[in-house]
Amino acid sequence: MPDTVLDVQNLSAGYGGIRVLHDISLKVKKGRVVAVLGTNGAGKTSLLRALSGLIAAEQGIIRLMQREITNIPAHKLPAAGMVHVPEGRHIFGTMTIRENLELGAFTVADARTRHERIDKVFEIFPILAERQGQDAHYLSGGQQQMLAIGRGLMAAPTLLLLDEPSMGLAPIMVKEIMVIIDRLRESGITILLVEQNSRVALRHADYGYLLELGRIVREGCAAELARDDSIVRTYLGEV
Amino acid sequence: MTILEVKQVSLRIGGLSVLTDVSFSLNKGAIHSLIGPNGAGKTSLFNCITGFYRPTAGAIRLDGTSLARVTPHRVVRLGLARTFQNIRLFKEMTVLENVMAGCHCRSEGSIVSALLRTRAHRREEESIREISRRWLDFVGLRAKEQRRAGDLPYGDRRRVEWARALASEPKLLMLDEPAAGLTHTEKAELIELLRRIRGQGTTILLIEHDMPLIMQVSDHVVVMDHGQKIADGEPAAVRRNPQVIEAYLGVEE
Amino acid sequence: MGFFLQQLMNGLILGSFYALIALGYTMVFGVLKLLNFAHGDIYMVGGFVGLLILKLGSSWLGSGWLGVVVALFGSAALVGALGMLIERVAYRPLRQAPRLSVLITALAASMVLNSAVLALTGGRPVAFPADLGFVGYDLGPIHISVIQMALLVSTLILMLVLELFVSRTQYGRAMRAVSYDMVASRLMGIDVSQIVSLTFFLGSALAAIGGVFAGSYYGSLHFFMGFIMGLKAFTAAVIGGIGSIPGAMLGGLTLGLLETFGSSIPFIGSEWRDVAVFGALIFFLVLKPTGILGKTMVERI
Amino acid sequence: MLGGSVLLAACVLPFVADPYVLEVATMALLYIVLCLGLNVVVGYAGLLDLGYAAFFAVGAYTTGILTSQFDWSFWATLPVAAVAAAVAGVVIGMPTLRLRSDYLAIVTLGFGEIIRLIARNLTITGGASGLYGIERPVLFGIRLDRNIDFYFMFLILVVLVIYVSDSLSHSRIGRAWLYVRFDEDAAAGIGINRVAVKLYAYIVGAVIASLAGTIFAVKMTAVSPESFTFSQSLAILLGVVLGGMGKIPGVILGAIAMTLLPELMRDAGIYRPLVTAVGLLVLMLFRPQGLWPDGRA
Repeated sequence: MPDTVLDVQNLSAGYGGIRVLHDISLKVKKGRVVAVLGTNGAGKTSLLRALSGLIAAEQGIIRLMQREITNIPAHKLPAAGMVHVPEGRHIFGTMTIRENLELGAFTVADARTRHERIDKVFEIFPILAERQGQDAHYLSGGQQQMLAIGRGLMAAPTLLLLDEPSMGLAPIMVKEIMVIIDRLRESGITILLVEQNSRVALRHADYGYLLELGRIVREGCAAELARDDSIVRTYLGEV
Repeated sequence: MTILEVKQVSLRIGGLSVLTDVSFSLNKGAIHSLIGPNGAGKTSLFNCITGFYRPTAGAIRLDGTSLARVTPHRVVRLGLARTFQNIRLFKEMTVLENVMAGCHCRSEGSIVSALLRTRAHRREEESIREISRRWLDFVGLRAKEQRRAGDLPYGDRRRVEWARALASEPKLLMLDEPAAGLTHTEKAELIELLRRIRGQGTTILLIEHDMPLIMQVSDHVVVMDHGQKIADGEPAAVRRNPQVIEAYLGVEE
Repeated sequence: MGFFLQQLMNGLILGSFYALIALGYTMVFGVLKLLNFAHGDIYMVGGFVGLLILKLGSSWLGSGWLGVVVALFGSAALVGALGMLIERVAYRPLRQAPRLSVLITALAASMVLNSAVLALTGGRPVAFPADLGFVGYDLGPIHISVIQMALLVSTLILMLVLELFVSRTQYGRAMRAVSYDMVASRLMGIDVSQIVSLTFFLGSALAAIGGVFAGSYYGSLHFFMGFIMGLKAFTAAVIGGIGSIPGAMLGGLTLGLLETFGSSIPFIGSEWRDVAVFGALIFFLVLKPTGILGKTMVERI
Repeated sequence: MLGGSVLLAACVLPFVADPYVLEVATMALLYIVLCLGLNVVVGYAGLLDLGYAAFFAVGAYTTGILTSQFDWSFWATLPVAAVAAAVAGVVIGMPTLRLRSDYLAIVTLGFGEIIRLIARNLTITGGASGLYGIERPVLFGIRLDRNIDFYFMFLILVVLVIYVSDSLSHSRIGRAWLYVRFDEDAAAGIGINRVAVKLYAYIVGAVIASLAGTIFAVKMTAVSPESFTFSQSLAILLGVVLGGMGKIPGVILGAIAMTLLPELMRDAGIYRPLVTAVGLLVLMLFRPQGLWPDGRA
């Protein structure tokens, strides 16, 4: 299957002997937006951390574009084509917006390429261009999220892992971020979107997986999942 | 009867508004839950109540006593015990020694009495041991009291933390994600334990994500989103509240 | 007036030594949140390595300016590598260990360097045979030697280059990124271990340059010279705000000037000078731990 | 049982030993007291104190000044030395015990140097050359001036300090030290006043060092600032770390090792400190819990 960008088979992982992910298998096809849903503590963030090498996979195989990347060090992944935009944004607050973006392309040695990419990011997020010389911690929550995504784009990834981009944002800002996700998909970037906000995520995704207690309990195309009340049950308890 | 009153509490950290005007009160002898999506401000509120953060505005009262300007260790003395989200045991010490830590604020043995090995000192040491063992019995870990806490399996480590908190004889027990990482059986035991604690007259406040568990065990639920309280009431009512559903699932168009 | 200018000169020179060493403390602390106890000894070793190079090269290069410059660069490179080695051997295996163990290990590393030089030199001061002359200029009542000017100018240049490196290059930015958020840095493709090594290299190289300067300026070296210098440079770093590069420069110069002018006040006198310096250290750590330029660090639970 | 036999052997030793052995054994007892005292601070409460010799100096100078310049009896200086050390402990501890552990280490180092420099620069302490002619103690009309007398004085102090360490480590306050050492935030979260608890450790450690200092002063009949340098603090710390922080038998062995090793390594001469330093580094990398076997690290 040459059009599979990410292929995860039977992945288990955890922290210090406490297993939080059990036997996860999922696939992300080229050009798609795939959503991973679930409540807090379901293991969504741990899944992304395991994919990007921040926690060790105890079992299973992770393949990125046919190449096995299980347990390779996190810092080697951007060059391999996968970028993880972490939950809580983790921008470098005391550095300028422009410097944050430069760091997104840390592995790109050529300054001209970096500048071209910065210009592209500025096209997508004009507000960042306006404020490029300011320290990043002065940005609002939504703008910080834009910077985090923009910084991720600097590595020119094939696959973008987005962890709760809507977290803590006002509804209007959530909408804006989601429109950007649509645009990124149109430009050919594949996206694995982790969200608690399931209605929003499913409106913009092609396919979805539902996580509960570190296991995948349901999967299907987005429209189908959106109609399914198993999500409501998982989120708010038995009705 | 109110045990904890949170009144118009706001918290700003580095220019960012983390909590805005949060108010609610908890009744004595009930199980309460504090819920909300990630980043809603639950942990910040928890840290305000336990004295680790100082609210920018508002008042918090425990059984009538203001908690403003009270340091974390004094909060415990006043009758508010907590557990930590990521379990903070003294891993190198025994299970019993861990629980004995909970008795610290309810005992007063000094350096002098320890050096003179007075009768009162020996009696107090004995009673600390006895009380700690009683709580280990309560959570079902008595048989493992001499084990090193760090060597216990995960579920048992959580129990040690509960016993340690209970040993400080709290009026209000605040548990930060007690069900995280527990198996189904352990969760059922947790529910039973929570009810037994309530049975003793201790009030409980849970921060949890496990909705089935919350719905099953809570008498009262407080829901937060974006640093504000958005709902507050009986579990069934809260679950039907459209604002709550929106906070969790997003807006329906 | 002449006395004032003379003291100003002395204070600036002392201050630039402090600043050069304070930079290493500050950079390592910024990146690893580790107090590198061995740093003062790195400075001392830097002086001795420079001495060795000077002696070995004296037959071709002489022991004038050329010889000293070669000794400076040679010592910076070798001692920079030594700093990387120390991090690799002593600190890296303990990255997850309790802080108490790490501190004691750092102390042990310091003792190893110190006692190795003690063993090699027999504990006696060793002459540093740089032959730079006393040529200089008379500015009114005072005499400023070429070596004093060279010392000040090269310190300023080094700091400027470091500041440019840290603010303008990818590796410099990466250093700041790692000190701000290690996990996010890894996600950017930054190899954190490599950046830590780089930090140790730069910090140690600067300290080594300080050591060679000290040898050339004072004319001798001693195995114990790193202890007090380390403590004072750390004080300088704290005064300026630990973790901040401009802070290290500012703190170093401030401390140098305070010390020189302080000891000329009649009732204080030079015997109380060090008491005042350590008093300042304690004052800042207790009352203003962020220093003059440091950022507030919010410790979270 | 084992403790009893060791004590018996320690009581017999001075009657069979030659003067050199007696001298070394006396110094070993002094180091045992100092290491056990520092063990309360570092081993129990987890506070890295790099200026511990300062408290040793407080005791030595208090006794030295009071006996040589004010004609006090040695015995009367003991409570004064203890109180002076406790006050010094509070003065140093109060502002600094809130600091991060590495800042605390450097601040204690600074304080240690300050106290030494003060001793060096004041007239009452005899300046750089120190105090001479300190009066020997008199007990029931007998002047205690033989080496064996000081051996037994230190031995009594050792027994006392072991008793204190043991009693405290099995008490509420001793447990609180460990809680604070292993996880400060968790300790505060379950109702332990961390600053007060650390301060107690500091004071207990200070008083123990100070008492060792008083006997040291009358044994030597002279004290000078050079007995209280950073290297001295470091040697005491090494003894604690070598044997294993927090364990009384381990610390005693560590202290003995720190006294004997330099004697045994006389041939190594100038390489002695290097061997010690490399040894410590290797120990920290491969056996950070110390040489004494037992679980709690």
